[in-house]
Amino acid sequence: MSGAAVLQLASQIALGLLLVGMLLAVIRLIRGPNLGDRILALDMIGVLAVGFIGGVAVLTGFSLYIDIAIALALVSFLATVALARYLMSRAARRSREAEQ
Amino acid sequence: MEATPAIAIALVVLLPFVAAALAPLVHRLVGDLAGWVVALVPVAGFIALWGLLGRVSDGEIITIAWPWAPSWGLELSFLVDGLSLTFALTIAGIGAFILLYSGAYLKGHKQGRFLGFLLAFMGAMQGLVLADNLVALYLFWELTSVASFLLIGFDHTRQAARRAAIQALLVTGFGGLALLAAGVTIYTISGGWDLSAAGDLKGHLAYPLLVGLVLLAAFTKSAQLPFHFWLPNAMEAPTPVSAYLHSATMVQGGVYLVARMTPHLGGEAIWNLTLMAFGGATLLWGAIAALRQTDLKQLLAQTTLASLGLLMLLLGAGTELAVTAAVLYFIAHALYKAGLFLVAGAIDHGTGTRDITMLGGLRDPMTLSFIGTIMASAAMFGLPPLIGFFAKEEMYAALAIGQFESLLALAALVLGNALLGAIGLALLIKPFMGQLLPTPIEPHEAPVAMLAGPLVMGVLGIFLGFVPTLAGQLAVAPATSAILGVPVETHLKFGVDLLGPAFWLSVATWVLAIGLFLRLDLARSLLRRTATAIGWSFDIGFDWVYFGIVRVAGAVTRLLHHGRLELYLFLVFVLLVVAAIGPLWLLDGLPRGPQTLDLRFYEWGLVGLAVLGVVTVVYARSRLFAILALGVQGLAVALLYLVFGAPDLSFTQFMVEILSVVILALVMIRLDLDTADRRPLEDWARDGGVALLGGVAVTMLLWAVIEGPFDLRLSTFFNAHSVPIAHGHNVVNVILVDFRGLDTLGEISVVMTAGIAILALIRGARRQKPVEVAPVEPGPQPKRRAARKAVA
Amino acid sequence: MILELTQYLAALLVLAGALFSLIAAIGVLRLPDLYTRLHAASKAGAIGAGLILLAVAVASFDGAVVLRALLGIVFLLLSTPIAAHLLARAAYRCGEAPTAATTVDDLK
Amino acid sequence: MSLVLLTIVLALGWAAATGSFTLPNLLLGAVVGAACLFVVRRYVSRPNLLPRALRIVALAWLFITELVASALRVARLVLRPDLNAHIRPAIIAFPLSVTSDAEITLLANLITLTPGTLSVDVSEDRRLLYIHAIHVTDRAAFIKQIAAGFEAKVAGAFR
Amino acid sequence: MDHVIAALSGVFLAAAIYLLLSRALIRMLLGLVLLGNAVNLLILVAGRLGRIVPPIALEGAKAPLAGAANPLPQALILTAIVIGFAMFAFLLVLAYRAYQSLEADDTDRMRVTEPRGGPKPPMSY
Amino acid sequence: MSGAMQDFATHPTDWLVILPVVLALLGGAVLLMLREAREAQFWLALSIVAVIFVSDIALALRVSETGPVAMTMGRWLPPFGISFVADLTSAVFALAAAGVTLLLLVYLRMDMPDRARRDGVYPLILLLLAGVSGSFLTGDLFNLYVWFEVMLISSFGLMVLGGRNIQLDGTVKYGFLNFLATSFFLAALGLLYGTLGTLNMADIVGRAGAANPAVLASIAALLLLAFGMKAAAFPVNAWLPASYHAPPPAISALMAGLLTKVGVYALLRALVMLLPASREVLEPVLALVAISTLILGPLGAIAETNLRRALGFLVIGGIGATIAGAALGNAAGLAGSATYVLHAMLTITALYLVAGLLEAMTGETDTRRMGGIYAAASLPSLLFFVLMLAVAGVPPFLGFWPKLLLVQGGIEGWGFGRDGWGLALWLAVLGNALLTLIAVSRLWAHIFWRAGHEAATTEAPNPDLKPLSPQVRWLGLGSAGVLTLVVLLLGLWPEPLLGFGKEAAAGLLRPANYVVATGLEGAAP
Amino acid sequence: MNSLIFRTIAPLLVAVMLVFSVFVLLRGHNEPGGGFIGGLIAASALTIYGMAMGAGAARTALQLHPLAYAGFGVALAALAGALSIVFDVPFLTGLWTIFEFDEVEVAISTPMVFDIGVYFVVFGTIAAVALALEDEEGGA
Ligand code: NA
Ligand code: NA
Repeated sequence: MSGAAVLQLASQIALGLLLVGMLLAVIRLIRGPNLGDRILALDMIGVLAVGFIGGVAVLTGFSLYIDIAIALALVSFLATVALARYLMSRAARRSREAEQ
Repeated sequence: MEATPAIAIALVVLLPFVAAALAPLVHRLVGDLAGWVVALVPVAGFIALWGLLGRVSDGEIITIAWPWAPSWGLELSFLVDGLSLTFALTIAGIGAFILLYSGAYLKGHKQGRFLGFLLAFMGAMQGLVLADNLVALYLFWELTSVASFLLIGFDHTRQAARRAAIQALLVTGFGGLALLAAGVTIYTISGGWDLSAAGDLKGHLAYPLLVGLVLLAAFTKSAQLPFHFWLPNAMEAPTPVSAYLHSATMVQGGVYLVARMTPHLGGEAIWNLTLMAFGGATLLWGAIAALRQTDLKQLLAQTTLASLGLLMLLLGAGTELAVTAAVLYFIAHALYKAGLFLVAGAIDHGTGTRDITMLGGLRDPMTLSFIGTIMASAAMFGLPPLIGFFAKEEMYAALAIGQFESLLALAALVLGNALLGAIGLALLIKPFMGQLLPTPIEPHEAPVAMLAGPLVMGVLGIFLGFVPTLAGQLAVAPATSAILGVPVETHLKFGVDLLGPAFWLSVATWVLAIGLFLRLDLARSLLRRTATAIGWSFDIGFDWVYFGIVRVAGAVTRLLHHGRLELYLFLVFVLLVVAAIGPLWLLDGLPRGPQTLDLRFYEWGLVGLAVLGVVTVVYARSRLFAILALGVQGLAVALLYLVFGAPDLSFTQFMVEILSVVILALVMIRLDLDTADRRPLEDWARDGGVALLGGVAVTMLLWAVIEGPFDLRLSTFFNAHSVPIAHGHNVVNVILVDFRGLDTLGEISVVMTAGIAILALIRGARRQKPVEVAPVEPGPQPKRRAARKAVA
Repeated sequence: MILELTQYLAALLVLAGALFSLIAAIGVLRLPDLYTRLHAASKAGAIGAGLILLAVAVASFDGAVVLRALLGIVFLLLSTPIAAHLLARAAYRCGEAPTAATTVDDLK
Repeated sequence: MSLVLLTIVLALGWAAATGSFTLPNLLLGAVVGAACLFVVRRYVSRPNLLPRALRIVALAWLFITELVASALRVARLVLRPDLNAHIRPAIIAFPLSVTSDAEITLLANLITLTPGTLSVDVSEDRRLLYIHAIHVTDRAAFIKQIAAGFEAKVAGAFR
Repeated sequence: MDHVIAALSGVFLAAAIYLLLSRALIRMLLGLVLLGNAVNLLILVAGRLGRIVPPIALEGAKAPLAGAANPLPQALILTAIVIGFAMFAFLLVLAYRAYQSLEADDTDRMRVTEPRGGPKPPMSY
Repeated sequence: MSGAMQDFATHPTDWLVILPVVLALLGGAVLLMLREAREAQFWLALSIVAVIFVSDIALALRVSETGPVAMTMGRWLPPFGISFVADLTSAVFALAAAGVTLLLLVYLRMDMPDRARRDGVYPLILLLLAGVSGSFLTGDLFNLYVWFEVMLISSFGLMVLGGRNIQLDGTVKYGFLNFLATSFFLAALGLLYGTLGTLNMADIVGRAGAANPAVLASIAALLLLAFGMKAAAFPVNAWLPASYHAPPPAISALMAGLLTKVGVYALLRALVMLLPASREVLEPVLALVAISTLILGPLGAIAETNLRRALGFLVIGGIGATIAGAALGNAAGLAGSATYVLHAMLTITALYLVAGLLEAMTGETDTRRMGGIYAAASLPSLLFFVLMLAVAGVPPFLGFWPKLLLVQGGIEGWGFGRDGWGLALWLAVLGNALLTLIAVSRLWAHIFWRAGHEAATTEAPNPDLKPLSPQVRWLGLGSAGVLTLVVLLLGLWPEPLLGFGKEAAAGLLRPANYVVATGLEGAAP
Repeated sequence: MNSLIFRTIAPLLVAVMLVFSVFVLLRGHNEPGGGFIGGLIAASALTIYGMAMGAGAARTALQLHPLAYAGFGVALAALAGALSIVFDVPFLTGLWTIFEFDEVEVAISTPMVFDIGVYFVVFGTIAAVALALEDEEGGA
């Protein structure tokens, strides 16, 4: 098998694995049980999507897609931070409300 | 000094409007003398018109046209013939006295507005009778209604005045629309806007429609049954208005219209019989209703109804004699009725009451008024040699020969004239003869400005009676010719034909009138009891309709504008379904559907992920959960873009989708989470149903689109020229910044503007802490959740 | 030849990366509480994505791409632990209790 | 001082990333880097990174190898059928001896990326680092291991 | 392939409609996002799908590879995404403000402009 | 240049077609950068809009002399680049929009809270004008979508300025429904691209004939829905009465005067000029929409007690009139639509301005508590009276001429028996006139003639009436007065209006000149 | 967000993200990217900065009000298009000047300036919104 063919096959398999991973993460997202778990699941899906983009880049040979992957990593980090912040402020509000 | 026709028309039609605009200024400058000053306007008009009289009585038809809207074939064209000149002279002549009278009548009041309205009305009325262009005719027609609205509502703080004004406006406005429709119909048939060029319209398919529309217009304006009720109510207006608009001029607009249209529409049975039937009915109705009244103005208003009916009846009869009678009667009526109204005003002014049963013996304190009334009542009673007598003779002569309808009409005429005669007697005898009765004000004579009109008009009525041939030559015959569309020579001469049936019918009328006058009180109480027993009137009917419309409007508006956004949206989506699939279905354009499903496994995987994400968004119980699921579908869509060869899209979608989640999270920090979808079950099913249909419908449409051929030439062009000319390898980006850079310029403007808007919103929030209380509106308030305060 | 080799290497890397990513996802699904799940996500996730980026770099055979891949990996390594830390911290403050199996909890 | 150096680093990174080490491109990279650093200027002047660049690179290498090991271990763990039997999580307060923000941060990140540990929080007084560990049997040994391992290396890299 | 993605767009649309009818502002906003995605997919499909080859001319090439995806719909969608995002951001902050000031995020209870049992038209002249 | 670019130099006056948009955008951007210079903002905004107004005049003159003017951006050949095309319809509408905006800026100055200036009222107005001008002048369907959105987002911004509760509630309804409308438009134009392969309007004219009529009809129906929503046609007009009275009067005026008109304009362009065959298919739908809008609009105004909300319903009734023209589809009817749009831009805006003055005098928005203005203030009364007659279509005021054209179009469409829809539309136009007359005369009686509150038993004057301050009198009455004067003069001397209507209808029915001006000679059908 | 770890690492991340955003902006004409995406990345960077250091610090770092950047962007883009008037070509015509340095072509073009305008608009607007929302919260 030529290197190119192996690479094709490997990247396709990789895409499949990543998709399965995303499915599992979505299950976690649905099952929760807490908000933190769901945020984690979304973060996980973001990271898997970074991998997926890489996989597509390998599959097609358009290595320029790597920038998309980087950017996604950047913003999905931002999302997780924002969501964590949301959790935090909810905690703060709950304690405030409990005091009252 | 003889003015050219153009200058005459300008003086007659235009000058009053200019004067109207200046009237408040004039009043400010000269005070209570304003009436004298502005009366010069109709005087000038009268003189100018008088200069044309010779040419017109020689049979000439003068037309003047100014350019107006050439691109739509419109000219501001006027036509002076016997008919229009007769009306125009009447309007100008009486108008002068009315303005004079008004100045005195409203002494010490803010007259500026009032005189302005009167002048504007005068210009409009002159325009109405002189216009040849159908659009101009309608324009002036409506302007008379508008002026009338303002004048009836002059005493605007009283609801009765407002009601009368609105009633008059709506009834005449309703008829006006019919006139507009008729005018446009005539234009469509004849191809021109000038009525004089319309020719004979009787053969056309639309003839019955035209007759209906024209008569509707005429009947509303001239207060024919069943649209008569507004006219008595219009007596809410100050007396000069009643005298001028609501007896001598504006209400004659309908009569004028019928006369003007007779050459084009008249002669057919449908035209003649309708006019005679409605005219006759109105004549009797008004005359009988007048018997019931004790208020001088009401009494006069009802007799005006009768006279208008009488005129319609005569025009409906349509013979040369009948039309001549109509013209004569029009002149006579204008003179005596305006005079009577003015005297009524003088009495009101001089005694403080208009109730005929409270008045008596005024002949000594108000001698001049008494003299004016004698002349007017005599004309109304139809005594020779006043012009009213000739009118009556003429009409009896016209109808005494002929078929059943004519005889029926004749009977109505005799009865009507007798009733009017009785009232004429009552108007003279009740207030002026007998003993002086106590009145709210010590009776005193009105100033000369108020009495000039009645006296001069009365004298004129007598004078014309003595020179009927002259009147016939100058006005009556030319007017009759214009109405009949064929030249007519006058046959009027001074004298009484004692052998003709007309005279004996006159005698019968007088006898009947005197008899009725003697039993007036009985008749009045009888009629009043009847009216009470019926308990309904056309006037009440107007209220039913008016408030019915208001009520329906309220109900419909509350039904449609309920304020529930979800229902507004629901409707929109239902329409979306209909729009997307309806035409496709009706025109047999439904798609074949997919033939193969050639997706690669990872494409299927992404589709599945997207669907899973979407379903999760929908079913997520907590909102943050839903937001996270939203992120999932967004990522799936972005990845789909990637595998379909759209990396830029994918890039953007990632960023935007995630940033949406970020902003949602930032905002959600401040929102108390609410967990459940609060929809009741039936809503759930309903919404789900329309959602499903919407999805299916748009999918079908999209399928139908992609199953058709596709032209890629735009993209072929972009692909070909991106690198060589635009120096860019990424075609999508080149489209964004070069080929279609303007889209992007708009797009970034949207982004920037969104920034401004959002900041304005957030600043608003900062200003408004603590939470402001919503303005209290009637109706039940939604329950408020107290916990929310802590959040904000 | 070198090209062929890099292709095999890239294939290996991409498979390894995908596998790690999948395992991280399995961990996220299977582990008992948020804190333990974060372990899987922050380690295996970062590694998985990082390996795939590396695979792209290797497969591209292009210095610029390699540097960008390294940049991406560095970024992942910087951001992933911080995300995990922030999330754990927030969840804890929010009162999300660790699994009952937890032996010590000094934060209490 | 360090801003200038960071600018140069960023310019080189720029040139590398854009794949063109030409003078205009380097200048552009410097301009871009300087502009971006300008935004965050107040915070980057504190850690004086460059003199310890080599040690930092060494640390980074350690970091990556530990990371791979950690990932493998987690992978083995989550694939076990009897997963719950092999974890004994704990949240442990680790007494910090490093004091600067940079050191604490670096340590915390390293801890997160290495086997079975995750930094949850730093106490208000910066004395304690709360670490979640996935499997702890001996608390004292756990603390000792981190103090001797990563903390020492981080301290070494920065002093 | 195109038919499936078209149907996917339909699924998005259906979900969007369902959410937009939910009366809860935040859900409605999510519906707007889904609606945007539905329309974007629709445009992509309407311009006919291409497969994985982007419309980018490689280094030295004068044009993108044969079989590259249609670039125009992509550019249109890009613009639409950005605009949709701006609109979404505004409406989101608006929802927040409405919630804060009107104390309701249920559209059924947001009735300031058209209050329940509003005034009846006066029966007078 | 290699057959991809235009090989002729751009004539300087061709720039007139894009200048309004560029100036407005630039102006908005610059004003945003100068947010701290409060006083300068006004003068800058005023001068920019004045320049736009002058440039629009020049454009209208140029178009009326030489026919449609076009510029295809980026020097690309049409239909590949985005074309801006001004025919007389576009040019005159753009001119009216700029004129109205100019007066509104003056009006707004009469009581502009400092915070509104801080919140960006001037940039927002300029951007609104950019969106409106762009919508009128663009010759590209997707570009039209973009300008719609510019318009929409700036109207959002204007609508929430000040942030009172009623504004928030109104904007929620306005926002969701209008954003949906633009989304439907976007979907429809995506589908149209998928069917015809082009976005350029002139190009669509040449290609629509060859496409699947069923698909085109469905797309046209979607466009009708989208533009109908934007225009506030029944039954998708609920957002308008729910929102237009919420912001301050000047802002209401701006929206009522400009926004729905753009929807109507787009409707006319799309259904009459671009997809005439589909318009014929949809004629019954258009007719039903027009008839119900014609009747229900004024009914709402009759029922309403909030003055500006009542005016909103009058706006809706007018939309019915314009759609009636589109439903008739003949020259007179379309001329009626085009002139109606122009009339409404001027008259409705002026009415809102006067309404704002009335609210300032009475401190009320409820007609039941306004009363007494007729006796107290002549000039506002006069302005309102003229405008209310204009809106009711009473001659010689402006609104009469469109009504005349529509009545004419109705008779022509009806043809004394050929087409029942023509008759129904004809009757509905007349019915609308009567109902509108009822509505405005009621407003007049309640606000002006009645002495005081509705409930008050005495005829004593309204004690709550406040005289207008000199600032308000000059700026407010001045700007409303100028607009009213235009309404009056155009009514008395209708040749410009009717000439425009004739040309506009001809342009919509026979777009050959439009197509040629765009640069697509071969494409004309 | 009062986390020492986050606050320490954030400036570094932000600087890298900003550089990356400019990179994405400038090569957008040839590869995926461009002003819009670059602007979004820059705005994300600023948002992270704001979350870590507080909105006040982010505002200080920006010197001007973020919306002024947006205004500048629109003005820049519009002027890039309006430059065409000088050359008798239609609005938004791409004008290119290519300099040669060391055998390397450096192109300056109006589409590039236009794209930079886009970058500023997106950056300024999103940053403005994010910071305003951040201010509202006052940092949790
Ligand atoms: Na774009
Ligand atoms: Na309107």
